[in-house]
Amino acid sequence: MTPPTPRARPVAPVWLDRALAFAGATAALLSFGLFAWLVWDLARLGLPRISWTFLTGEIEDAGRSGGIGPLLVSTLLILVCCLALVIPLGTGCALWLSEFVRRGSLAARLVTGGVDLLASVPSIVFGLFGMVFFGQTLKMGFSILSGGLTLACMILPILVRTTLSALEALPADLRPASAGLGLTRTTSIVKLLLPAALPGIVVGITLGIGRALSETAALIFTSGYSIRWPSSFWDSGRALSVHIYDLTLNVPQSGAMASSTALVLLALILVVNSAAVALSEHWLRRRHQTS
Amino acid sequence: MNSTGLSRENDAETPSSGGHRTVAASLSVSGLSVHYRDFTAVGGIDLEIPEGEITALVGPSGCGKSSFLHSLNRLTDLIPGCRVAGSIRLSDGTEVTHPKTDVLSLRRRVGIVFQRPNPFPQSIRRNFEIPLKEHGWRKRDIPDRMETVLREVGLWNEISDRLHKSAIALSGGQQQRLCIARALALEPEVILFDEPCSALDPIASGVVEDLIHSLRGRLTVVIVTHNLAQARRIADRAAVFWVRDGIGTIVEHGPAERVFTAPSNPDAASYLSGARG
Amino acid sequence: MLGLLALVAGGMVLLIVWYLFSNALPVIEAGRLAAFFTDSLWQPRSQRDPQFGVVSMLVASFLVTLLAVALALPVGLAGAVFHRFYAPPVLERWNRRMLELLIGVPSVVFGFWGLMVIVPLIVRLAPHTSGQSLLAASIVLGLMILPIIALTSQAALQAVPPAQLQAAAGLGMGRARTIWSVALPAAKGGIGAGVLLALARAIGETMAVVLVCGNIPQIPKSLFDGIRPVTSTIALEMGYATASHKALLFCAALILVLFTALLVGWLSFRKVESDPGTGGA
Amino acid sequence: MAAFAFTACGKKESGDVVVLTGASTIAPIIVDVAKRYEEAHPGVRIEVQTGGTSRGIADTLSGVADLGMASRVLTDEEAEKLTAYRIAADGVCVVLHKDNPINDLSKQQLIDIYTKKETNWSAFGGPDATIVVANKADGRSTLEVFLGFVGLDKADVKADVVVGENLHVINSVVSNPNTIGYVSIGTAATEAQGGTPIKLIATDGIAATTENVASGTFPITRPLTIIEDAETSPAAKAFLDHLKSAEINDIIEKHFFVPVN
Repeated sequence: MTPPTPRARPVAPVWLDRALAFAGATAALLSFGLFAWLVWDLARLGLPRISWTFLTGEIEDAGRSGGIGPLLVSTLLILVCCLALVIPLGTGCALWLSEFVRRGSLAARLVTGGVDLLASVPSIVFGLFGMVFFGQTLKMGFSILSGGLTLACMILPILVRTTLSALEALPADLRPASAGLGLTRTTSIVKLLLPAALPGIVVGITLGIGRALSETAALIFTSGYSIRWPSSFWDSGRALSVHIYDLTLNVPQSGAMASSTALVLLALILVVNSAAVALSEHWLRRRHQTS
Repeated sequence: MNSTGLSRENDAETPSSGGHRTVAASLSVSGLSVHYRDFTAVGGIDLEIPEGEITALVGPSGCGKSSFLHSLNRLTDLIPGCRVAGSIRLSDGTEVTHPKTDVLSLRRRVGIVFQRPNPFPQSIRRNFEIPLKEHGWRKRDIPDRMETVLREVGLWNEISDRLHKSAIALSGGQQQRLCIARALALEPEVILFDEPCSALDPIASGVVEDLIHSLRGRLTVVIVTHNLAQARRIADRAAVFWVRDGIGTIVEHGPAERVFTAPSNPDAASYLSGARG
Repeated sequence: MLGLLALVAGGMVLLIVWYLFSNALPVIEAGRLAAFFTDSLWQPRSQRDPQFGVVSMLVASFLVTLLAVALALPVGLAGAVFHRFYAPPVLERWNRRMLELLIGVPSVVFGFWGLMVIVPLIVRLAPHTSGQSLLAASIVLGLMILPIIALTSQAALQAVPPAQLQAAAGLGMGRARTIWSVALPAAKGGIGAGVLLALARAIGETMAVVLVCGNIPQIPKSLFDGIRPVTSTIALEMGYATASHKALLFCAALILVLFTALLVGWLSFRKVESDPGTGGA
Repeated sequence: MAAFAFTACGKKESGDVVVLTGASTIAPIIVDVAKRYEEAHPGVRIEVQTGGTSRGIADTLSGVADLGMASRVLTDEEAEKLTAYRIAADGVCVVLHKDNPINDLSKQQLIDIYTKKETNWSAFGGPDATIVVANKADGRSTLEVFLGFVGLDKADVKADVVVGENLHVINSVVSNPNTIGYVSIGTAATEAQGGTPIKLIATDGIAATTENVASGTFPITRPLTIIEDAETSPAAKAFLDHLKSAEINDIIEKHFFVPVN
């Protein structure tokens, strides 16, 4: 007699799993392939030009030769300004939404709605707005400062959204637990919630960094076109992405330099993102050791 | 319990009423050990789990009861780096630990209910549809099957009017009974309980305990519990886990009556008398 | 204090809308707003017959966005599922690095690459067209938002409570059904938020689209027709517009933002309505 | 970092800073000019910003910029408040793909093509392929001078592709060999020399070269101008005089434009 299995029908259609695995692998391969294609195209043209002098030199002949040194510095300074504003603003807003107001309340809905809408404002509008608001109304002129602040407005939604979902994904009993220990809300936020949500926040920051460093339209009108070594946040300084745009569409016979600059930009993103991740991990580890 | 061959044909056609058509299976464990990377959590386990009886696994925290329990239906596969050695044999000869064993049908035959109720955060109905469909139930048979098991766990009258509502809106005790019903719906032969009452209030806990007790005879039940009184009340057989040389193992097992009243192992004796652990 | 930050964050968009509005005011005061919806052509500087039809551009903006999401969502989501449930963890980590990098590729690089690589392919497919088309723009835009969708989906799948996956395993459910019936429903909210983010990014994208969409202000009849989203018009014309032309462009931008507000509002409202239960678990 | 920001907080006196904004075609020239000018005049800073001709006009009027760069002719209204100075000339020529056998198109042929009276290259002795018409976006000076030359209103032109920047036109031709477009001669010549598969087409038999633009024989040209309003600072005036002089001609030629002073 056959072993007594009450249900003879085969369980768990294996083909479905196979199909899903196949579709997933195809999709993963496709996105990797497209990315590799894009980077390969950049590298083929741009890699031979990259050298130490390229990284540190000044722009010559409208960008057809020379380097991108001042632009690297300007780009980093713009990023510093941007992050200095957007991190407190974004996490603060997300904290308020997740810890201080009821989910679905009118206030929360208005703020999230406003933030979501901000995400869909065309970047060129940010540029025009930043030029008038930061540049003229707040008298920052064409400067790294006004470029950074404009970018901050632009990536704010990314940070708020990711931080918010990181906070919402925290175990629900973390809050009563900290309240049960008699911690004040501030202590509980600073010592418990933020560290726990930090990996999620860092994801948001890395996304924001990528978006900020790749932005062109918002920066042409704010941080500007100057190729001088910046000496302060009040100087105008051309960002790498603006330079790539200018080379691609404005300076004939500079395709190779545009590719080199794009490669440097990618490398920069890699470095900055890794630094952000490493910094957060280091910080978390130190907390774990001391507490 | 031996009319299985007949009832099998009938299952798909008339899945309603009764519920006494499932087969219980016995489990025979020998030389079993569970390793997490370099660390051995459980070792040297030999245990007979007879069909249709309730076997309680007791012992202090961290002695490997849960690891052992999860190895019985290969849930240990989910843990990266976890390795199980030894033999677990179902009464039909299926070797649980064999790599070629169909894990999914194994888990249907050896169901599990966890410490924390874990219904899917979807409608109550979906909680049954998802696993039943996976195991080949026809769509039109599902409502009857769901009603049968919900009646068995005594939930039908409480929730039959909100089957389309989210399962996580139920109380903790209701959620746990839903999870038991969900496991029963698959007509398992063995059902494992991993401290099923420890996350519940005393009243809900009592209801669940009675429910488990009612499964006796129809199904083979293995229950991990910290509640010795509970184990005494419901178990036919008991096994006491203890950590020896850093490795969890069974130091005493046999009929519950004997294990609880006259343990031969000193560690087991002191644990059961409440002195240690 | 935090409320103040939230107020600033939420109010920023009002400031921008006000800025657009005040610049579009000359058009609105002149009572020419209606022409935006009744004119069929966009030729603001024609001496003979100035027209300000913005409908075809709005259609283009939303159509190209929709298509881009339709292209990127399956690929991004399937990729995320693959990396979460099938691939070894190392691969997942590398993939995430790659996607983060992809987000940082300037849009003009995507646009230029699309023009030199995608457009010729499309010309081969449809030899009598320019190749700069709805299809080209959708592909380029899809590629641009792919990393956003993939990353947010991956994060959402990562956040599915392990207890639920354990429950599924305990019920003997296979990987496919677990993914389909348990993980994806649980990650729905996070994926939706990612799609919303991608949607917004796509509607607002300028520099990449302008290079591959053909910039013909018309309602496309096929995938190979050129289109002109609102943002392209602004990018093409803002730098060279005279005062009155400028006001028209600001007005077009304002209309786009308001329409997007309706869309975003509707989508997030629906989201709040449809998942009141899933918060707990 | 903060200290360094604040020490530089007091913005430099506007006297020795000259801000120019405007046309992206002119900006790269002025950047090069400015670099040399700053070396010769220590203490003077030239800030160059782009954003398009109309931004240059608006910024000059509002005082944000001292001088503007304009690549189109000012409207009458604008000319009331602003003065434009030509610093260079640029020709606008028709470009085709290198593989297209056609080398010369007359004004009438261009009209036929741009109004879609003729839609196949075979009508002009080319291959049997649909002509893809690339037109420039509203407001671009190349559009205005080209339409002025062929005598068409914007509404008459039936384009398959509308493009903005010159290099966008050229790359459109590269990516689809059936495309016809028109661009700045300087840009097209540089690209063709550099190996990009395009060619500059003679118009009414006159070859599209910078020499022909300089001599005035090439029919389609546009001026590259610097604009100022009534209140120009002395430093800006000095820089403007430099721009109007022949001293910058080598830089203009290096950018493949035609000096006029």
